[in-house]
Amino acid sequence: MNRRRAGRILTAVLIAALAVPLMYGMVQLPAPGHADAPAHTNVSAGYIERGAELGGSENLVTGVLLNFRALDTFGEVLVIFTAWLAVAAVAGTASNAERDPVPPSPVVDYVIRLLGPFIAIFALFVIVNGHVLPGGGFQGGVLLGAMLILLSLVMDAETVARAVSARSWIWLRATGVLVFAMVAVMGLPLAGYLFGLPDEPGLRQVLTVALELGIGIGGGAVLAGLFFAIAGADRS
Amino acid sequence: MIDAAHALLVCFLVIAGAAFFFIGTLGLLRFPDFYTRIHAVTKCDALGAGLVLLGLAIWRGPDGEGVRILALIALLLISSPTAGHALARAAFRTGLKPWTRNDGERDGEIPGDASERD
Amino acid sequence: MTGSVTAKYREMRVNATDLFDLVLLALLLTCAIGIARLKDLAACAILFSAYSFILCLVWAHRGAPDVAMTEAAVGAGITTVLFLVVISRVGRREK
Amino acid sequence: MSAVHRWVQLSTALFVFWLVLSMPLDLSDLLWGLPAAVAAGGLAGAFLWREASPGIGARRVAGLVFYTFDLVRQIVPAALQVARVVLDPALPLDPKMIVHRTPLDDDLERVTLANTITLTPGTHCVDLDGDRVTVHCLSPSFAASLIDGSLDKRISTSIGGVERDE
Repeated sequence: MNRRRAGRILTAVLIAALAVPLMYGMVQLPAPGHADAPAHTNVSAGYIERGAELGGSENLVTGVLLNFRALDTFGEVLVIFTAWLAVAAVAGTASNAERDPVPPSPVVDYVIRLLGPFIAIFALFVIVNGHVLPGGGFQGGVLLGAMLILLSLVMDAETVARAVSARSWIWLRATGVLVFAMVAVMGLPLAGYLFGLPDEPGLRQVLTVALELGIGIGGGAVLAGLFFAIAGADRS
Repeated sequence: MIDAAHALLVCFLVIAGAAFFFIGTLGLLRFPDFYTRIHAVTKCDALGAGLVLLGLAIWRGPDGEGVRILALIALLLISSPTAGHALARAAFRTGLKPWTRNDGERDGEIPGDASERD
Repeated sequence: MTGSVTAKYREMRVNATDLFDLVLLALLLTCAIGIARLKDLAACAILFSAYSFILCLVWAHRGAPDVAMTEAAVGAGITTVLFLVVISRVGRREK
Repeated sequence: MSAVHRWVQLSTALFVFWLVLSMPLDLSDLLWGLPAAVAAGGLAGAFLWREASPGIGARRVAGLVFYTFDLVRQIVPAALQVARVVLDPALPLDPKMIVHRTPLDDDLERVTLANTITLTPGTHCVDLDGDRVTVHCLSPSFAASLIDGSLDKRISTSIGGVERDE
C-alpha cells in the first residue's frame, strides 16, 4: 500500500519534471500559422513557390512525396508490404474462425452490393487524380481495401479472398513495390539519377499516375490481405 | 432580393438541421435503452446532416460542388438507415430485450437507467 | 472604414477557428484518457475510432486534406475493423 | 435480364457517378472514367450481381427520386411528433416491437421499406426476414401508416411493378 503510494508520487514528480520544460518550450514556439515562423520562411517557401513546377504535380503533397522524397515513400511502400508478410507469417496459419451463425441482414447485403462498385470507382478517382486533388495512391488504396473488407462482411470473407487466386494476390500486394522500383530504375536513363522523374511534363505525369496506381492497388490488396489473414480466411 | 431569399433559405435549412441534431442528442441522453437510443442516433445522422448538406448544396448553386453534395446526401440517405438497422438487428439477434413501460413501472426504475447495463 | 471592419471580422474569425481547435483537442484528450482507462477492449476500439475521426477533423481544419482523408479511412475505418476482428478472436476483456 | 444488359446498366451508373465526381469536366476525365466504369461494371456484374440484378433501371431511378420527395413529406410531421416526446419532461414513451407482414416481394422494394421505416422518426426497422418486418416503435401510434398498409402501397406505386427480372 505504502509502496504503491510512493510509486504514484514518483510518477507525478517525473511527469511534472517532464512537463515543465515541454511547456516552457511550447510557450516560445511561434503562433501557429505565423508568417515569420522558421517553418514558413526557409524550405517550405521554396516548395510552395517552385514545387508544382519541379515536382511535376499540382498537388504539392503528391509532388513532394513522389519526387523530392521518393526514397522515403519507397520505404513506406516497403513497410506496408512487409507488414502484410509479417501478419501472414504469424496469423496466416491459424485455424479458420468459426462461422458466424447469423446470416447478414438482406438490407445490409443489398446496400453493400449496391454501393461497393461506387466505392471502387471513387477509390480509382482518388488514385488517378492524386496529382491534382487531395488524395492519391495511399488514400485510394485504403478505400479499395475498405471496399474489399466491406464486401467480405456480407459475402463471406473466403469467397472474396478466392475471387483472385493466391498467387495473383501476392503479385497484387507487391504491385506498389514493383512499380516504384521500376520507376526508380527508369530514373537512371530518363533523369540521370535513381528515383528521378524526367523533365518532359507529359512523360512525368504518366509516371506519376503509374506510381499512384501501383501504390493504390498494392496498398488496397495489402489491407484486404491483413483482414483475410486475421479473420482466418486466407489459405495462401 | 433573390440573394436575400437564397441566403434565408440556406439559413433555414442549416438551422433546421442543427435543431434536428440538438433534439436527437437530447433523445440520446434521455431515452432509456439501446433500441430507443438508436432511434435518436440514426435520425440525427441522416436527417440532421441531410438538411445541413442540402443547405450547403443550395448555397453553392448548381456547380460541381453542389452536385457532389447532392450525391453525398443520396449516399447518406442510403447508408445511414442501413447502419442503424444493422446495429439494431445485431442487438435483436443476440437477444437484447427492449425496455417497455411496464418493466420500468414494475421495477420502480426511472427511464434513464433501466436495462442496458451489460 | 470598411477596411477596418473587414480586418476586425478576420480577427474574429481567427479566434473562432482557434476555439474550434481547442474544442476538438479537448475531445481528443477525453478520448485518449478513456482509451487508457477502459478495460473493455471492444469499447477501446470504438473509442479509438472516435479519436481518429476527431483527429481527422483537426487535420482537415488545419488545411491538410490529404492527411485527413488517410486518417478517416485508416484510423477510423480499417484499423477499427482489424481491432474488432482480433478482439473477436482473442476475447474482449483486458486481464 | 441478360448479363450484357446488366453490365451496360451498372457501367452507365458508375460512369455517371465518375462524371459527377470530376465536374467540371475535362477530356482526361472521360478517358479515365470510361474504362474504369466499364471494368468496374463488369466486375460488379460478374461477382456481386451474378444471380440477381439490383433491379434498378431508368424508370425506377425516377421513381426513387419522386419517392424521396414523398418521404420528406411523411417525415416532417413524424419528426415534430417525436420532438414533442423528447422535449416533454415526462418522456411519454411506450416502446413496442411490432411484426409487420409486407406484400412487397422485390429486393429493392423491401430494402426501401426497411430504410423508410428506419428514417421515419418514431419507428426503427430491427429485422427483415422474408416478408416479416420487425419494427421497434417509440409508441404504437407512430406505426399507424405501417399497420394499415399505406406505406407499402406508396412504395409500390412509386417504384414497384416495373422492370422485374425475368
